[in-house]
Amino acid sequence: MSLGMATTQKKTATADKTKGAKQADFVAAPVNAKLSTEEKLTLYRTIVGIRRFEERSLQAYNQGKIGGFLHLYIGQEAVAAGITSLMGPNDHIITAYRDHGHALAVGMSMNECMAEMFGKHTGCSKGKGGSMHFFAPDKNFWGGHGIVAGQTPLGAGLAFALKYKGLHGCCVCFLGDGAVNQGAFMETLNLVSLWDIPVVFVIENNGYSMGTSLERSSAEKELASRAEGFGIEWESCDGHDVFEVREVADRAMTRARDSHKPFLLEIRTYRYRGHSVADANHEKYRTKEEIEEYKKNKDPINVLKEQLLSDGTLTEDLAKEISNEKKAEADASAKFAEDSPVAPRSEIQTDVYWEVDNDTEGRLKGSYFFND
Amino acid sequence: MSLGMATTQKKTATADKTKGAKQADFVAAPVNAKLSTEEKLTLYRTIVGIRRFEERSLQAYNQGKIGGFLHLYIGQEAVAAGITSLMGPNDHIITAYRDHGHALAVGMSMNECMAEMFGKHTGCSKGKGGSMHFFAPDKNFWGGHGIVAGQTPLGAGLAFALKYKGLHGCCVCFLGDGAVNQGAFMETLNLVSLWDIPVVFVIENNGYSMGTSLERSSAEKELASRAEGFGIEWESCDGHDVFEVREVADRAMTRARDSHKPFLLEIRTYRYRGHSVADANHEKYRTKEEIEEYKKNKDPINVLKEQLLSDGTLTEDLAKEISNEKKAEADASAKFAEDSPVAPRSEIQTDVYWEVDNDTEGRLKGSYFFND
Amino acid sequence: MPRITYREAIKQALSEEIERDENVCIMGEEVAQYNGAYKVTEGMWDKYGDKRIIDTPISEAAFSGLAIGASALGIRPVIEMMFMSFSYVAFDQLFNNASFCRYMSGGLMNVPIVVRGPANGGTNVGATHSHTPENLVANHPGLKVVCPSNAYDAKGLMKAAIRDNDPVFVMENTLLYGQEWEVPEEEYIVELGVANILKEGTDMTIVSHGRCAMIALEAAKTLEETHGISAELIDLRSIRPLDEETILESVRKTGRALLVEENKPYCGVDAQISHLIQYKAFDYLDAPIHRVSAIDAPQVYAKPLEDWQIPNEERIIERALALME
Amino acid sequence: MPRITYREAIKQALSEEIERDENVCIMGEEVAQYNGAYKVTEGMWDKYGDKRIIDTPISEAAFSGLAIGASALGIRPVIEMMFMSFSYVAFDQLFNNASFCRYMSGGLMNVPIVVRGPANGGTNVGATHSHTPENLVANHPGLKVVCPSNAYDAKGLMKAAIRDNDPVFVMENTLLYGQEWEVPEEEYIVELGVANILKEGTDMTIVSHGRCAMIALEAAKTLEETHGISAELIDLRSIRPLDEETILESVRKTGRALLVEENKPYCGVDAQISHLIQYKAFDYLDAPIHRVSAIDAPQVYAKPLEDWQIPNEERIIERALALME
Ligand SMILES: Cc1ncc(C[n+]2csc(CCOP(=O)(O)OP(=O)(O)O)c2C)c(N)n1
Ligand SMILES: Cc1ncc(C[n+]2csc(CCOP(=O)(O)OP(=O)(O)O)c2C)c(N)n1
Ligand SMILES: [Mg+2]
Ligand SMILES: [Mg+2]
Repeated sequence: MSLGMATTQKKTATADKTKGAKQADFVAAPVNAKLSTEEKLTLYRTIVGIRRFEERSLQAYNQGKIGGFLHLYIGQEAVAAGITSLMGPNDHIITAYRDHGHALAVGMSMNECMAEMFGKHTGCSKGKGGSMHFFAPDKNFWGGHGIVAGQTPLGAGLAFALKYKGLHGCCVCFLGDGAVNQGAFMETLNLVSLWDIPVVFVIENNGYSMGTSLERSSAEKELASRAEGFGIEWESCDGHDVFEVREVADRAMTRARDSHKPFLLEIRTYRYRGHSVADANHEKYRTKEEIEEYKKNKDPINVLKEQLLSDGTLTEDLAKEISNEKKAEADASAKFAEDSPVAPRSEIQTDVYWEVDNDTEGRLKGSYFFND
Repeated sequence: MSLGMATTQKKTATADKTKGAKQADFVAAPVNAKLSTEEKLTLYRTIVGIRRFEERSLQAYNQGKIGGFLHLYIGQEAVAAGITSLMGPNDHIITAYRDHGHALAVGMSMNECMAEMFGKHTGCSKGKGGSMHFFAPDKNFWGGHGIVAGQTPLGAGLAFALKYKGLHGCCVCFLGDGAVNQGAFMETLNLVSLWDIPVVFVIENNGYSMGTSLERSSAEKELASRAEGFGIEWESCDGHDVFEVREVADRAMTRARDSHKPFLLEIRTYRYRGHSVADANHEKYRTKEEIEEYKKNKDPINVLKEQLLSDGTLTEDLAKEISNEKKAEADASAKFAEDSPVAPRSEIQTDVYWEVDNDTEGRLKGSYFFND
Repeated sequence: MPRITYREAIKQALSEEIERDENVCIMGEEVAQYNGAYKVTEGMWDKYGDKRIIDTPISEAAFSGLAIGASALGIRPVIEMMFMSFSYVAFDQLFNNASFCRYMSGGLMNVPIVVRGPANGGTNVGATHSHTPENLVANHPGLKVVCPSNAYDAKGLMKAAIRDNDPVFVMENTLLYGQEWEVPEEEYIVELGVANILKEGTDMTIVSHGRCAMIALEAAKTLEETHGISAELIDLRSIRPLDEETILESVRKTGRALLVEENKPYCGVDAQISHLIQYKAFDYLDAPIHRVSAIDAPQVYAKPLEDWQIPNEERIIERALALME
Repeated sequence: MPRITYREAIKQALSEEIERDENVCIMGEEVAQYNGAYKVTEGMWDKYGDKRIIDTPISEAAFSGLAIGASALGIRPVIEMMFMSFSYVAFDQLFNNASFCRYMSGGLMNVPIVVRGPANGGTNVGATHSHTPENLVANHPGLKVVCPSNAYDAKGLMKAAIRDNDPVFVMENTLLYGQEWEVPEEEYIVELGVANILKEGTDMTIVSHGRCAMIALEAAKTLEETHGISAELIDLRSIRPLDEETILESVRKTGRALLVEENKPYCGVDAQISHLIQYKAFDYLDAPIHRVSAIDAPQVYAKPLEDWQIPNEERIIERALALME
């Protein structure tokens, strides 16, 4: 449980399961060693930004400004930040409903994200999707999906398209530890292996699916090892240190791009909050101590901060400044969202059909809607 | 490929994969050694009976007496015969659409089965289910299911009920090699392992799902090894020799009954005919030689006949007599089916709701059907 | 009579049936240790234990199918879909196996399961979590479906559903869970297939089901008080079986029908009710049958828009007035 | 004009579109090396190769979802469901993801896929293989669905579907695959949302779709010749979008409507058409709208019973006569 030791499991199941790599090894790995000071600070900004944004959204939710569900990513930020930082122009990502981190990490603005949660017309999805459905295809981000594991065949499809078009890229598809037990995901594992599809599935294993611990949902605890039954390479690692995430994910993504081979990556992480804000009793199915242990020793912000302080990238002052900046940005986004209009009622029936929205001549015959 | 050597793969994946057991070992195994002459002859009668029945049904199909699909089991008979012969009073089975063998093996009459295919009121399902949907709950046989892998959660449910009721039994659920790639089956594997459900899944691996060879449908060829990702014991064996089937299945079923643990058994077998009778070009996706090799060296009837001749259970005369008997029984069933009436039109709307059929007082309010 | 919530009424039904019949068990995601995502099963795991109250992994197809198989051997599983919307990932199990096993076996197998869970919009959770699939269920002969609009019906219909020997879907509503109604302490059953006249009237017949019936009730009161229109309000309660007679009798009296539901309009339940009325009460109709359904688009997230998308009092009254013209 | 089969017409459409647009590809079980379970794609794998004609494992959810994801990046996959009935195991992918991704992204994503395959009964294959889910598709805004009744429409609608930027279901029919119709050699498109008047008439309007339209055509001829009843027959072709005007215009002329379809009645497509007609042409109706649907039960296996269960000429004529009374 201490920060000094992380264990990285590899496919070779017979290999020494406790073989660990020092955290320092990850920092020194080529993919991390080559990072400029500015790039490292960007990683830090991303992680802090997600945290401040979500704290602000929680406040808005509690004030009744945000409705529906609010699934916070707090505690898991290093995963999205690390992986998106590896994305090249032809790399795409897709995730589940716990999507704020991924959205901000690919560069979506706090304004459009906050406004979406407020259900405003200025939201990234015009207020039609809400917290679970952030989208930014221009940033190669394909959502935000509410049905557990429903996004996994789509992720395979994005990767299929890259290969079909001869592009050198991959798709990273995120899912939770509970999602591995949906049939659609398991079917997809076989398909991408059989067809050599350049998709990297990342199981963000935060130990719980709602109130159900991993032990109570999956018969075999090393989730990524299921990959073997489908002839897929896999690896598992910790997700508290963004450098560890980058080091491991870089290999998976590079392999996918270069050989079109899928990869199953399990990243152990932790969410501090309940499953959603409605999950108020999350200290019932796990201990306060467990949560505190993670906050104290494995917090993605603290872990990265320590490292950047020690290598001189960051100073306490700069850290404070970044935090304040991000807090201000989050506050501003809430104001932006608050001040934005809800879409007019007529917008309920737009964005249903492409052909209708684009008013295509010659193809728009007949009735499309049936309220009378 | 020779009959003298069969390879039985076990869960211990690191163990010698080529470790073989002599065919003689299976005959000598306690579960087989204890068989009386009469019991051995019953096995033979079952296998021959299935063959003669299906040959007769094929004739009827070609005469246009049987409609829809006809999926013949010819070549696979030792699997159903071997496993059903192990069933105790609390053991249940369920299978897919290739169900004639299992139906006859549990003791359903040729008459009710043939009549079902003819769509007659005297059929086991009154002509409502057809070839894919034979049922005999009184013989612990729960169908006959047309959607690939759709029966697999049901099989788990039958086993769940046994455990719930404290009965010492298990459910054997059959599926094909193509069915393993349906999500419902893979979800079920996790569920039965997590919950300790006494179900034995038997993959009847005949090498093809319609025209698609195993190599083109599953990324990992040793299908049963997927069990490991779910913490389930598995084993694979050949299915041409009924004694081999019995020896291996007995261990799986005993373990399921005694410990409630699920088991995944892959039995390599072969169908001589096309996927269904409509699959006339089945020599396009596999070679004539491949088919001939199986017919010559691995035919379940021949394999058993050799063994029973050599141990004195059978004589050539008796073999001939059994074959003639079964042929006569099959012919008679076709005549029975032919002579039977189709159900009256009013029967279209029976067997839809239990409460309607049983005309339950106090519960039958409102309209149940909506044709006017 | 004590007033209890819709949630509590369902819990009472489940608990009473669990105590009555040892074959009744409940399974679903988070139903046991977590007490249910919507707390419908709160306290039941503590009381009845692992055997009767069973947490499942997120594998709706597997546990739905498992329930069907178990029911063939006499177990009577009540499965909770955390949202009825999630039946989409178990569609084949529920809409082929649960509905047709009896038929395809010529009546040899039957499937006494209950599938329950919330099926409603109005809670800002977006298109994939706001399905109201009672129309899809009703389309499949072999299945039954009820939509209780209040605590009394919820308890009575749930008990009927559990005792029924066919597969029954019970469509609940998250917006009703916390609302209270009078529910007797004595045991009772609400039979399937019997509609409830929530309000008598003479000028028009409003047919509705689920939470919409409660909204229609408010609208009917306003129509009476503000517009002097006397609407008779029928709460279907049961969609299949369907109490055709109560609907037809009312329309024969009033000559006008307004159908209100949360379904999307194209092939919603009310499309069928509309056909039924015009077919069997054609000569009694003084005006075309009007419908108020969800505005025809995927469910929108933004609350003010969703509140307009699903039927509300304003939209009902607007249509009712148009119907009287 | 050459006469070609319905099967050949579809193959021509697929081949022409594959040649026109390099992003069009076909995937499904047995579509490539096996030439298609119903031989619709016969010879295409030989001609277009592995990249364009793709065999899949029996994983409908996975390959449907994969097609959706690929379409977001500009691929235009045509997925074959060997039977449209098998959409039940891919229901979430098709009825949540294909239908709602555009909406939930506020229009940022669109899903130009085609889902095609046979959706019909009448072939003795039992309840699970005989679904006609055009009503389920039409119920979901975001989806489109067409049901070609003949080779000409099959080709023209398929081409329109592939070029359409929304998800379109094309419901084919195994009983039509071998039948021939005249199909021009020149390229043409049949637009979605345009119904086809198969026969003009004055006494009643028959509305139908898919193979039922062809059966209704025979029935309409018999009605004219034997009973002196002049029926106008409308083949909807497209279920959503729907050509309401053609239906309404006809009913305004004839005053009577008979709806014929293979759907099960409760919330079948014709429930919606019935509502539409009575709502928008109420004053023109001289009699209640009648329906002929599949007899309301799971699809039966026995051929003589199934032939009676799905609409046939006899049942149509019987109802038509009742409608004229
Ligand atoms: C098919 C389906 N079933 C159930 C749900 C309800 N649900 C939403 S999230 C969730 C838990 C998922 O846990 P996990 O995959 O571990 O992801 P995490 O929430 O931990 O990020 C459940 C059960 C759903 N959205 N979709
Ligand atoms: C969900 C579903 N998809 C497709 C089919 C069509 N189909 C019927 S059998 C079959 C092949 C199954 O092969 P396998 O599981 O190996 O069983 P076998 O026929 O060899 O016994 C296919 C594709 C179906 N019935 N259900
Ligand atoms: Mg989790
Ligand atoms: Mg096979």
